[in-house]
Amino acid sequence: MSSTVERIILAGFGGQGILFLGKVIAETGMNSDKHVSWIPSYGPEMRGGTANCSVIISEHEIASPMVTVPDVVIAMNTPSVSKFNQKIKAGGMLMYNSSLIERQEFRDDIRLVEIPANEIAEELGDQKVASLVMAGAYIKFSKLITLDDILKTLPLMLKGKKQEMLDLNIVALKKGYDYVEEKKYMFGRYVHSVFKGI
Amino acid sequence: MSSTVERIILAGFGGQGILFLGKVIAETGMNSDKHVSWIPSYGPEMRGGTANCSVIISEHEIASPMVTVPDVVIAMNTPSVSKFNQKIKAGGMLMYNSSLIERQEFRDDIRLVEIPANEIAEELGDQKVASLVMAGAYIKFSKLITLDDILKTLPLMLKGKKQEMLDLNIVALKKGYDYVEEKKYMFGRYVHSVFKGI
Amino acid sequence: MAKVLMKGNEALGEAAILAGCRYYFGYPITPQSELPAYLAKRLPQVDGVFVQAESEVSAINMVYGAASAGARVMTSSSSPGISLKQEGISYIAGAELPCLIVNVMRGGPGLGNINPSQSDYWQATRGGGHGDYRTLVMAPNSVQEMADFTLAAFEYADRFRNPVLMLSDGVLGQMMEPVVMPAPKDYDMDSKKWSLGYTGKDKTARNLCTSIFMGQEELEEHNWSLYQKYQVITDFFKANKDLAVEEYLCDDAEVVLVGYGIISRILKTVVEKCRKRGIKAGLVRPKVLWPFPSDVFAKLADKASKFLVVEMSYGQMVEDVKLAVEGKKPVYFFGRTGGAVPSDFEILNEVDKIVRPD
Amino acid sequence: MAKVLMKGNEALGEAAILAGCRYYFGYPITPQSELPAYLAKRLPQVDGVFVQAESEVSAINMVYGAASAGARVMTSSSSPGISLKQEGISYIAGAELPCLIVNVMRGGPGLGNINPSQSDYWQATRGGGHGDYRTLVMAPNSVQEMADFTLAAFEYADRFRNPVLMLSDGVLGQMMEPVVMPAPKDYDMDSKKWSLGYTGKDKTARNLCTSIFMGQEELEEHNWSLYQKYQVITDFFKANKDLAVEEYLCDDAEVVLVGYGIISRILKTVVEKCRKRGIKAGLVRPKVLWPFPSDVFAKLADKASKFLVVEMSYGQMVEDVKLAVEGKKPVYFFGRTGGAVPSDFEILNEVDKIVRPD
Amino acid sequence: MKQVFGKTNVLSANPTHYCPGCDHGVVHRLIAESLEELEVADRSIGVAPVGCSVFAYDYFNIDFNQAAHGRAPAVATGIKRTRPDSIVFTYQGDGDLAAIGTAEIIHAANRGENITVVFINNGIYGMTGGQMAPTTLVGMKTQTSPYGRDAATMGSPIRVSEIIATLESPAYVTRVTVNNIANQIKTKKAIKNAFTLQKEKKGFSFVEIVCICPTNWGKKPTDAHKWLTENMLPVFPLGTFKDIHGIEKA
Amino acid sequence: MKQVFGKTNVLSANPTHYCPGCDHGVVHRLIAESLEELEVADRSIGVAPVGCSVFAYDYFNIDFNQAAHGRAPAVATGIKRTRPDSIVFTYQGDGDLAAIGTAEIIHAANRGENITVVFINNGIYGMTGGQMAPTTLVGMKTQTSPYGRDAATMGSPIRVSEIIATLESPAYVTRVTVNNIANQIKTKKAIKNAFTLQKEKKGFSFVEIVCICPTNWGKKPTDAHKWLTENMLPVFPLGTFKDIHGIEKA
Amino acid sequence: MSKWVINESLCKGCGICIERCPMKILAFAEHLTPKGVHPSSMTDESKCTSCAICAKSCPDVAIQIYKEEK
Amino acid sequence: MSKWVINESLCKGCGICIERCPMKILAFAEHLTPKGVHPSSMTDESKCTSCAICAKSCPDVAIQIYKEEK
Ligand SMILES: Cc1ncc(C[n+]2csc(CCOP(=O)(O)OP(=O)(O)O)c2C)c(N)n1
Ligand SMILES: Cc1ncc(C[n+]2csc(CCOP(=O)(O)OP(=O)(O)O)c2C)c(N)n1
Ligand code: SF4
Ligand code: SF4
Ligand code: SF4
Ligand code: SF4
Ligand code: SF4
Ligand code: SF4
Ligand SMILES: [Mg+2]
Ligand SMILES: [Mg+2]
Repeated sequence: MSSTVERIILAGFGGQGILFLGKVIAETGMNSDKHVSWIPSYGPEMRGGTANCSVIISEHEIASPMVTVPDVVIAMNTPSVSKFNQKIKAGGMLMYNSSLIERQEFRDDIRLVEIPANEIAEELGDQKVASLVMAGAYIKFSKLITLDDILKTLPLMLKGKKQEMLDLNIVALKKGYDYVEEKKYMFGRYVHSVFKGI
Repeated sequence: MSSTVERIILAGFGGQGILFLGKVIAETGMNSDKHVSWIPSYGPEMRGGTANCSVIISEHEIASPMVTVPDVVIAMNTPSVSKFNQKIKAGGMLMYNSSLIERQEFRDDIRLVEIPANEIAEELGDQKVASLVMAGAYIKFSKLITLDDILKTLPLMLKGKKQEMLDLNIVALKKGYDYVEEKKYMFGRYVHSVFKGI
Repeated sequence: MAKVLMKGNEALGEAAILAGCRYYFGYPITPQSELPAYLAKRLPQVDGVFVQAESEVSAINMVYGAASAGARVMTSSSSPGISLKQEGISYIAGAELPCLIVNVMRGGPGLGNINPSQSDYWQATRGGGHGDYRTLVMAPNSVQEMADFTLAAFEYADRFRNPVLMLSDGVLGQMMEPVVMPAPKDYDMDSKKWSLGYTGKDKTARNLCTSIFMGQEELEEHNWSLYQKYQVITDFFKANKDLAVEEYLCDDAEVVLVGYGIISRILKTVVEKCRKRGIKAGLVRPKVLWPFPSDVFAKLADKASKFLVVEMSYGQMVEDVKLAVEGKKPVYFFGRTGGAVPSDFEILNEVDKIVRPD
Repeated sequence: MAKVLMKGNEALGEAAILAGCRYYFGYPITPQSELPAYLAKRLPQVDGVFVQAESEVSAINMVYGAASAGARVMTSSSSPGISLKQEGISYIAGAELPCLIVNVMRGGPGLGNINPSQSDYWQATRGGGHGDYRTLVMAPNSVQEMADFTLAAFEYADRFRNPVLMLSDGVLGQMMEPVVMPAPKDYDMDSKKWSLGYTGKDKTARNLCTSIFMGQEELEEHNWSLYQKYQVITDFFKANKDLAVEEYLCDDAEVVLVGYGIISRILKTVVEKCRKRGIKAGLVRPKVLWPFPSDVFAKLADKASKFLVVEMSYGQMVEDVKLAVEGKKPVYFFGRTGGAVPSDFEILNEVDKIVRPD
Repeated sequence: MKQVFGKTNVLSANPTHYCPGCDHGVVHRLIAESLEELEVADRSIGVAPVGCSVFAYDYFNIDFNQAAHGRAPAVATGIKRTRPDSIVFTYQGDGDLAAIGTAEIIHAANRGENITVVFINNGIYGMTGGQMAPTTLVGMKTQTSPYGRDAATMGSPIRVSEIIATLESPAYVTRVTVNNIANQIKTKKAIKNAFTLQKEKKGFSFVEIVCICPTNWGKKPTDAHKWLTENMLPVFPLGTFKDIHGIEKA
Repeated sequence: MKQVFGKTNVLSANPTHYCPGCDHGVVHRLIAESLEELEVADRSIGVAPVGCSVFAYDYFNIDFNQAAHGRAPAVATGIKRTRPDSIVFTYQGDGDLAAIGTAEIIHAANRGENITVVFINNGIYGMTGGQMAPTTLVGMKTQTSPYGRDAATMGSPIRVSEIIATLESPAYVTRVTVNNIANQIKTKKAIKNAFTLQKEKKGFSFVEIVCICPTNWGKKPTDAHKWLTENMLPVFPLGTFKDIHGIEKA
Repeated sequence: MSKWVINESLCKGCGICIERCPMKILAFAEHLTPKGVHPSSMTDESKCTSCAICAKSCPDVAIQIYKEEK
Repeated sequence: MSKWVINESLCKGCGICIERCPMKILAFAEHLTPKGVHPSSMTDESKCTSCAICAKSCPDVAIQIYKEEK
């Protein structure tokens, strides 16, 4: 990822909190004095179907907020992978929810990050925080926002919600963040072969 | 009047049969193999207010059917005179219903023809045929249609109406035609002075 | 057939019947009310259907329904009523249904008045409704053409599966001229295999009429196919110039007068008067307003030195002339509004100003 | 004020309140529904009125009523709903009432889809309704501008007694960006002496709101005064170029990219990429679509060698650019439809084709 | 000598453009007198429709809005919401209110807008020259029902008051006529009731007035009133369909 | 083994886009079965509205027209007048039919068009994400009534069947629901009655079905049916409001 | 001063006042107004009761009624 | 062959059939369908009366019912 701009597409089922996840990242960017934009998919496919959004965080003013060639795709379900896999910038990253997405022949010119988000969330007792797990994992790679930044923003976004709720979200975030650390072997520019090798 | 085209404006109160009068002239022209057009005033002023229509009879194809400078104005009431008097072509003709229109200072460069149409019609027992009286008078001056022509057309237009009705119309027509003959002194290019002298 | 003296509105109505149109849906409005009144009388005589809708919105949607079911169908209105039909027209264009929509233009904006006007040119040619679509727009200039163009309109509508808009005005609707009715056409509803309720024996799949294309690719493909069709229509009229445009004394014209509808009749008189005065004037009269006969103007722009566009508006078609002339020659404009039909004298005056600008 | 991350639709709603607008009448439609939803929440908090009308037709006529009574008032919709408002818009323009009409454009024609689109440009700028009238049309390109332009729109509307149309699209309505809310304006309904129900002490005669001018002279006079007003508006934006247009790297540009709304953002990226590749590209972005900043183009046509207009349609604004350029330089076009927002790559490709036509 | 009858100042001096004998004139006067008697004329705003009464604004000395065809109730909603202390009324014909404006009247009534609607039911489109209205009687010949209104394909007369009365919000719904002096007095009362309710912010009031259109019925005014009595009233029975505040008894 | 229940062929094989538990699916099936049982499917034409059922054409194996929002009754009029031997029905939501399409439904009913209208009253705008409909209950919170529907400014739920029943032409007007199997059977009967009348050219039939919108009500489907029973039915009483040919007794 | 005063320029000659006058003392005048109308006219004012039925019947508010003060 | 046949790809997991089955023999399955739904499943077909209430309740016509022929 460039150190001045990050273009992200986040995608999943309608109920997986994709749009909120995008907002958390964008809002964090904004609070860290970055330029940000967030564009949702909207319309009937949201009901039952898939949802996605595009987020940009940038050091500079954002000319086009449209993300056609994402640096990062965060995929929460299988259809999202098929939809966006080919669009990722060469050298970019696909971060996917391995709880719902099977390993397959991904591209070999991108970085792959596998996060069992639903399983981690389920461990925490609430499937709904799977998206926060992904957010945490993403932070690990971001050059523009930090775990600290997001920890400052989240409470602002959940104002009015119960404290437990906030706590749970924070735990999920950290779990995701830490998961990446643990699974160091997942890094590497071309991990495709790694999969094959496993 | 030119011998190849006659541009007429007919005007009066809503109920005076102005539009029908125009149609009789136009239809007669058509049946005599002339080119014709008929354009009514339309709209709310028709109710209670005044009605008028423009008729052209021509030996040649009619380019513009609009009559801005009429050769002839047939005026059935006073407002019609004020509205159209000034528009008549120099050397043109104002034929007016002297039963309802008082003699006044008309223009001195047009021919004036005074027809007591309502009185003649009333003599015939029906005010409604005043317009036919005017039609008859007009024919006298037309270079393009004749009394015979109109006598052929009228029955076609009143098809389905009672015979008495048709007869009455024809009588009115003839009365108008003849009236012009009788009142020979009314002719002359500039009759304004004649009026003054009377 | 014999000549009959008829109002433009009525001639159009009779011609619609001759064209095989048996369905009329409309709502009263001056100055076109003679048309529905005429058809209310005539249609039942030929087993046709006349429905006075509760509104213009409803009327255009009845047309949408009838057209989808294969009918030769029409509606008519005047300016404010046509504005109300815009959503429906966009649907009809989107679903590629043939029909005839008549606008007997009156003065606007708002309630305005009921006098003749030409201020709905943009609405007609640019699509007053939403989305990338086009209606074929015809502009008769006589009662005879009110009839003739109507037959052609139904043919075009079916041929291109596209709504056709007849852009008339208060004068043309209300005036009477002798008209020779064109020969009647046969029309068989089941000639449209795609129509709902199609009863032909060869019906296989079910038929569908829609303008929704939810996916981006789907809608883009649809938009593209519409666009291609509009090119086909444009090419058709380019190839059949006589159907699209009337040129009068243009060959040696220095100043070309441009006008459509009733104005073109006046311009003809003006041209004649100009010629008498030694001014080499010509006339281009688009009979079809969309697709606009741009190539005729493009060609003339190399010969003629000046253009004068006359409209009953403050200038709408003049943009199409300018687009066609591409700055090669000056394009002047003269317009009157509120129901004033400019006289030949006024226009002559404008020509004078242009030709002798001193 | 602090930055807030907000949707374009919501930013527009909040800005309307800051502009002193307390009256909203509308009907739900995607992709603008967040705007009424936002105002349904917010207006009651500031003693404002939110009414969900039974239809778009009704909504625009409620606006007509409220505006005639002196309100700062708005409505919003998306393409098909805007088509339904055309009669009402024509009335509002005819009666010279100020108001804000928002169109968050989606794909058409017909029901089309709910994706972003720019295919209502003609409808917006030429008047989709009947008659000679104009709406002032503004085209924001960011969430910040959705807010800023709204305040300006209400000012223009009142200043010129004319409806203002905000031409947005699905992306601008749905996207979130940080926005700094502009400072609130005071608004006093009784500042409009002409308003119905005016309660100022200096009220003398009774007030009237109408668009009917039955006589020919009357209506022509009215049309003329409207026409004059449109000249005033045009001159205003000519004199205040910065309000009407954004120019970017045009001074030495060989190829000038032209686009409005969200497209202009992409074009900026394209210009930057072009410059990196050594192509001298520039950008003209009209912020006001009517009156169109023609003089800017006319001037550039003497310098730049080529224009490329990009729209989410098959070409509408391109006509205005051509009219302005007057054939002096070639004007190219690239468009996508159905909801496809053309990417910088595609456009770059088009630029390449134009710049290196071999 | 004392004047026992003269023109109220709420009516302007302009002669109307209505046809001889047309009921529009009488109803105008009753409205003007009511506004005067209730002392609200200076804060009244009328909404004129498209129809013969399109120029109503010329005949009243009060603020007026001229609305698009059928949309007067929406326009009145906009005005009343903006100027809640005004007395706002629409004046609409049967083409305007019962055809193109069906949705607007029903929903304004249903929202319970605090406005008054005066509905002139003359069974025809007067202004445009006599086309069929939703309230045209079965069998009646008009420009667009030249063989008579056929119930099977064109439907039967719509009774708007009865429809409005099915809604919960309206405060007052009544049908009256001005075919004679006795009924004219009742009509005046109904109009005054309606404005009184509005003045007291008690909700939506609707006064349907069965009227003549001598011109398009092709009848002399005096015959038209007779025809109305014999033919219209059986189809449009007079009476009050809703009066939730009991103003008629008050 | 004998099949006692399977999918009728009048329904297509496409999975619907409706939310889990949405009543639209059940009503689709009842219509399809009725057309099949009456042997008219091959000459049936449906008119889909704008609303959640905008894609209805994907779910029926019959000719279909997708109409503009609210205009289905006008579109159906055009179709039926053109193809009088077809069986034409509209399928409309409460936003579509009772708000924007108020004029169209009332006048199609009043003309007595020989069509069938299936009216899905779920008290909300489903498709656009839960805005207030004319039939939304008082107090109900929606996207556009975030503080609950306030009867004083937003009006009370409109009862369309009762309005339609005031007209003379309609042959059959009934309100049913599918909140349980017993009521589903009655609904099927009502739909079949409606189509039977149309088949026999006996005029306009109107079947209002009180339905759930679990998604926008924010309720589980099973809870939604309970809520409907307890809250919607008291406001929208089930029953037949008009049956001029006595088909229910036949 | 008269009990019955008509503004002839407002009268459209509809005849309603004539028909409704309980005393049957109104009739169309012989003369025409500039609008071409035979206006309503009083034939016998002595019989007039100042009941104002005629005036209230007039759609054009052309008639004013006065009563002797007691 | 079963009396109770479900097309899982149609099931949206709304639970209506489960609630309405008079025998209370339907329940959500453990597994997820590709749509991410726990489909309805039969727990004890022997108790099934083939009454078809479940099938008729299903908005997605996901269930077919068979009955033993006598
Ligand atoms: C949108 C629109 N449609 C149609 C018209 C034409 N129009 C004017 S008045 C009118 C009907 C008048 O009838 P009604 O409302 O009954 O009033 P009346 O004249 O009988 O008093 C119509 C259809 C119009 N001006 N605008
Ligand atoms: C002219 C127009 N206005 C608004 C819309 C947006 N719209 C789509 S569906 C809908 C309402 C749907 O509600 P309803 O009719 O109750 O159907 P449901 O979705 O509840 O089944 C609206 C307002 C549109 N497509 N067209
Ligand atoms: S046309 Fe009828 S309603 Fe209109 S003014 Fe004349 S009589 Fe009255
Ligand atoms: S939104 Fe409501 S009505 Fe629409 S499909 Fe979902 S549950 Fe059904
Ligand atoms: S006041 Fe009464 S009595 Fe006198 S003229 Fe009038 S109606 Fe007749
Ligand atoms: S009622 Fe009025 S208008 Fe009619 S005749 Fe009597 S005075 Fe004249
Ligand atoms: S058929 Fe009857 S018993 Fe069997 S599962 Fe379905 S509802 Fe239960
Ligand atoms: S009713 Fe149908 S969709 Fe719902 S759970 Fe049962 S089988 Fe699945
Ligand atoms: Mg009427
Ligand atoms: Mg609904």
